[in-house]
Amino acid sequence: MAISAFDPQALGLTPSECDLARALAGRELSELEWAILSVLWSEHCAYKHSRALLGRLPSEGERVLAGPGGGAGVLDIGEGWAVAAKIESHNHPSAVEPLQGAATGIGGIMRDVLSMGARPAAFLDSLRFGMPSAPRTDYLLRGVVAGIAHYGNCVGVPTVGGDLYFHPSYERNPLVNAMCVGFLRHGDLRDSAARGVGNRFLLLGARTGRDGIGGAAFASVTLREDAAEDRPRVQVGDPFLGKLMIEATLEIMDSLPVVAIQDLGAAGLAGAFLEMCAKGGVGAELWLGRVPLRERDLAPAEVLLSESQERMLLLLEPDAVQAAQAIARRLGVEAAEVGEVQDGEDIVVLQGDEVLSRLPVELFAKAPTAEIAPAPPPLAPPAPAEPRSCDGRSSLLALLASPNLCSRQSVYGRYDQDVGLRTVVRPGMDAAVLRAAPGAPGVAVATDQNPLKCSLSPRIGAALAVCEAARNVAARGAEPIGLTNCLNLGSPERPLAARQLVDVVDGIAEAARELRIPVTGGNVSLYNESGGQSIAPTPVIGMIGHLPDPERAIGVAGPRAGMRVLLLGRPAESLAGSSYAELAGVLPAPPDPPEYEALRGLLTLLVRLREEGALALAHDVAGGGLLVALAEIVTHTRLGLAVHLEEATPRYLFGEPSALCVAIAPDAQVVAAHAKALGVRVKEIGEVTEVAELSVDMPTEPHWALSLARLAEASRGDLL
Amino acid sequence: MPDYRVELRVHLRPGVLDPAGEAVGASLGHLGFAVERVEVGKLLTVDLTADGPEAAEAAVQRMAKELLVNPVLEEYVLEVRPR
Amino acid sequence: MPDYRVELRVHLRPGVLDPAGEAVGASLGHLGFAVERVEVGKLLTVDLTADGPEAAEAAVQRMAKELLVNPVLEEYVLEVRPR
Amino acid sequence: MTADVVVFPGSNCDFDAAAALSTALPGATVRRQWHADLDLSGTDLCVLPGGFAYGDYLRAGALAARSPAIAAVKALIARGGLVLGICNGFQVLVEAGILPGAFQTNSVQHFLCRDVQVRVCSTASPLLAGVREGDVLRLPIAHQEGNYRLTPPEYEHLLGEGRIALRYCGEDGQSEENPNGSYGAVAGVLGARGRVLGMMPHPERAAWPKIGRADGLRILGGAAASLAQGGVR
Ligand SMILES: Nc1ncnc2c1ncn2[C@@H]1O[C@H](COP(=O)(O)OP(=O)(O)O)[C@@H](O)[C@H]1O
Ligand SMILES: [Mg+2]
Repeated sequence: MAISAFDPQALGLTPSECDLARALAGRELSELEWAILSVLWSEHCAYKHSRALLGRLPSEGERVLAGPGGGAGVLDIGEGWAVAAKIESHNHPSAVEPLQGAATGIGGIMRDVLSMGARPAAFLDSLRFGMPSAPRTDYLLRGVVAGIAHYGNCVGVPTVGGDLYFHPSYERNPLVNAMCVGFLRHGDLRDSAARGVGNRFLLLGARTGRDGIGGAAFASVTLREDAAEDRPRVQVGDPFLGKLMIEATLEIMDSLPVVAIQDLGAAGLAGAFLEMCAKGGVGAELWLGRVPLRERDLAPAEVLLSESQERMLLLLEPDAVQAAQAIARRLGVEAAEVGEVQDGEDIVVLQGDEVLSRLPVELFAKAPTAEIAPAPPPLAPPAPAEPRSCDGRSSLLALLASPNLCSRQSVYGRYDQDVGLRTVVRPGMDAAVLRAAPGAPGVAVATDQNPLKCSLSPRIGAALAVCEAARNVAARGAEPIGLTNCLNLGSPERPLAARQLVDVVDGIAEAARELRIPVTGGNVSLYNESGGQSIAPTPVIGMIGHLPDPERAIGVAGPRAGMRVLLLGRPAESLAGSSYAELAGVLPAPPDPPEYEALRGLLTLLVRLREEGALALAHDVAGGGLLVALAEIVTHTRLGLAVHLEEATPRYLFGEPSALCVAIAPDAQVVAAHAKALGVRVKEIGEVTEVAELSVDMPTEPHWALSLARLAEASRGDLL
Repeated sequence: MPDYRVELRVHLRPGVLDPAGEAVGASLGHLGFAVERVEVGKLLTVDLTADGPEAAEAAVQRMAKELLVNPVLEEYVLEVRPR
Repeated sequence: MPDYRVELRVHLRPGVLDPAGEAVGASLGHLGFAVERVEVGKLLTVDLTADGPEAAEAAVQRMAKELLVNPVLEEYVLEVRPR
Repeated sequence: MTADVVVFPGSNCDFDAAAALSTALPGATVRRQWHADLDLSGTDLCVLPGGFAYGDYLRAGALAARSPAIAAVKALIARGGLVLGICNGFQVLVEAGILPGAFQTNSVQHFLCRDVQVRVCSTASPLLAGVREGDVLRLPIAHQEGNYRLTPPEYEHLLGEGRIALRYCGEDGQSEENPNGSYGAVAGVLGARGRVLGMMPHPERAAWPKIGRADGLRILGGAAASLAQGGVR
């Protein structure tokens, strides 16, 4: 074991981390060992700055079968079925090479869900870019969407939703967060803790090359001005092999005693192997010489840390290894035996007979944490005076045409939304609906976050993101039962970003507690800044709503002319943090905090109305406010709405409340009765018409109408 | 101005994964051909007019840089011919 | 047996629509480049060993016929080099 | 009757096709068969499903078309069996020379996923026993290389033989619409003896009456009716 006079701080380890490592090892470490540790203890792998804070997120709940810490959160959805879901960032790789960065983000999150024993069933993508007029936005957006389409479509998993925002702060730090949802039977749930002396590690999938060497550390580093420098590390995905991997892994898990399983992600083989051993607290040998290589001359550190895609690590009983290899071979996937669980507590890395490293497993269980020094909470600026009147019609058209509110059809129209026959409701509005299998329960899924609101108040903005995501699944009649989140922020070493980190965690924690939705996991992406400019705090929420009978979700049957249009919940009380305020130039007031009680009532009501079959459609009022929501119903259903509104004030028409929903019902009385019983405000505002237009009457304003063609033209977008 | 045809042969950078090449190589194997390696690259042909061959080459170099080639994954050679 | 590298330049047949080329040409136009035509073709590189350059060429001709080229849309030229 | 779905590496609509066939053909035996072990000796209907066989690397369908499974498919056709190629399966049949033409990238140069209308232009096949000429079906498409190319003489020839089976059209069934640029807006063609149908839209994704997507059953179920009447062997 060569001990060098090598300086581990050159790898980014702090002096105290080095001391801790030496103390745990009881000696100086070799260069190889420092290299492994520097990656394992990087922010990306170890959540140094956020781990303690994440403990504030409530993660308990009756339906939680697997909470934070595993590959994905797992929730019970009844009848022996469960759903696994996780969201993760791939921001830095996508900034450097948008197509492959996004593609490998999709592939990576898919393997996380697979590692729980679930069949990947759907993707969602949450994207953030600089304004469309910025020079690189078009290139980045096209590349990212093409990358998601490339991987998702080919691997045979539909992409059923997501969200997309433009904000100047993302100009040089685009965000690509990918979410995967999978289904499994309760009994098929797996974890990643290695156990059982003599059990064998099987490395399944792609050969190891030089892809993404140091990627984990790379993901934790602020983007340099010339990101092109980072190019050789770029990973390339192979969705074809990804598809073979899904089938091979599921078949092996189905037919053989798989003791534990983990995907290879950040820090590659070292990351997966060491984490499995550390979780199980077992000693083990890793046989580097048996790892199939794509290039001949890889150094041991490269084999250990390569982030070549499409690889999984399985732990099997020794008798099962041959059978597993046979399954893999038949499906055209390589599978190599690369290690064994052993007596004792040492992790031994071997190259042939040569011992490259022997360290106690404890060393890998204890990544150190880092203190953060948040700035004091900023003072809220005074609320500016709000406009008291407006031209509703022209403001509506302007909002519909704005990049953050226009149609996303040109994005999701490039994604296969149906493959797998689980998609009951496709993307278009609010949440998509999936069934686990024919006749089985299912879920509604959505991602949400509003950069404008979060930049005005990270804490309120984060809480509102939870509320919006909950409303979106509830608009399908689903009960929100769990959420996964991805926290995208700037450098935690700067007090302002540290403050934002604390605030977004507190905001999510508050909303999750108030709405009783457990947080089943997530991902943290820090250092999203360049040239000293940090992104708007971006806590993306991925929400899971439960539907016992997904084929009867709200919206599946759809509205017809003559049905009643109702408003459920509380109209907006201000314009703070709204798209309209931005358009009218009356920003900086922070958005109104969530009205939890009203929202709880609304969520419960929507579930009940779905059970009763009382609604033909529901659409929550969110970005753009009430008029935009009504216009979206017209463009989505291609039917008309004729409404009489109570007020003509800008805040009523364009404010963005936290607990309001438009609903369409064959019978308004039935809805009113249930709403009354639950204490939810309800107001009938009009009816569905044959004439495809939005026709609006308001007190004090002349009547106006906009045709479907006009609305569709305004919101067409031309994003791609 | 004279007419030129510029051919841009775009290869993957060494070490970059080439799943298409691997799949094609494997299929050739099944068809009974013995090959060591196949690479699937791109061939871009640009017809343009320019003051001379150097000017044509310079123009296409700029196009390569700005659009035609993805320097993260690809490298290229370029050949100018009169048309 | 000596090593050869055979390059197969695959072009679209004359008269076959080339929407990909047109799209690239249009993008170049938006970037301010004046080009007459762009064609997006394929560049296949096959490494193999053979008795001599003629044998290498003959082998790749067969591969082209059996798999690499779609004669309905494509035609090709082939170049053999020692490796 | 027996219907077999061929699974190539990278096929991804094989489960869907098998499920939809089970719905459309009650009582039939429906199997998914791995391409390398393909046995079509007892098969009445063989489906080549959608997906990205072999990643669609090189050209869509090209590598799968060179799989030994294709010989079995050809043998089935020779003895009068029925073959339905859906999306990638259509591309495979074309690359294998079983159906004429070739595919290019969609004229819009990207993947397209949405519902389209297709008009039935011929029923000269047992596979089209469930529809009538002039019927308009609403079916989803999901493809990147769906731009079907025929030369004008080829097209005229196919038209003359009644082998242009499906054409993209507008919602009214009459107006022109051509999502991917296919020659003559052709969405599906028949083999020389009407035993083979290749189509880009996905009937198996529209075999779900509970949520109002059912037109695909008219394609998948049609084969059953004619098989029940005579079988194919
Ligand atoms: N990046 C994306 N990928 C896929 N689907 C998206 C994306 N962005 C938005 N969508 C879909 O577009 C529709 C409208 O999005 P959005 O306006 O955010 O939702 P809402 O209807 O709740 O206001 C939703 O169905 C959403 O899932
Ligand atoms: Mg919504």
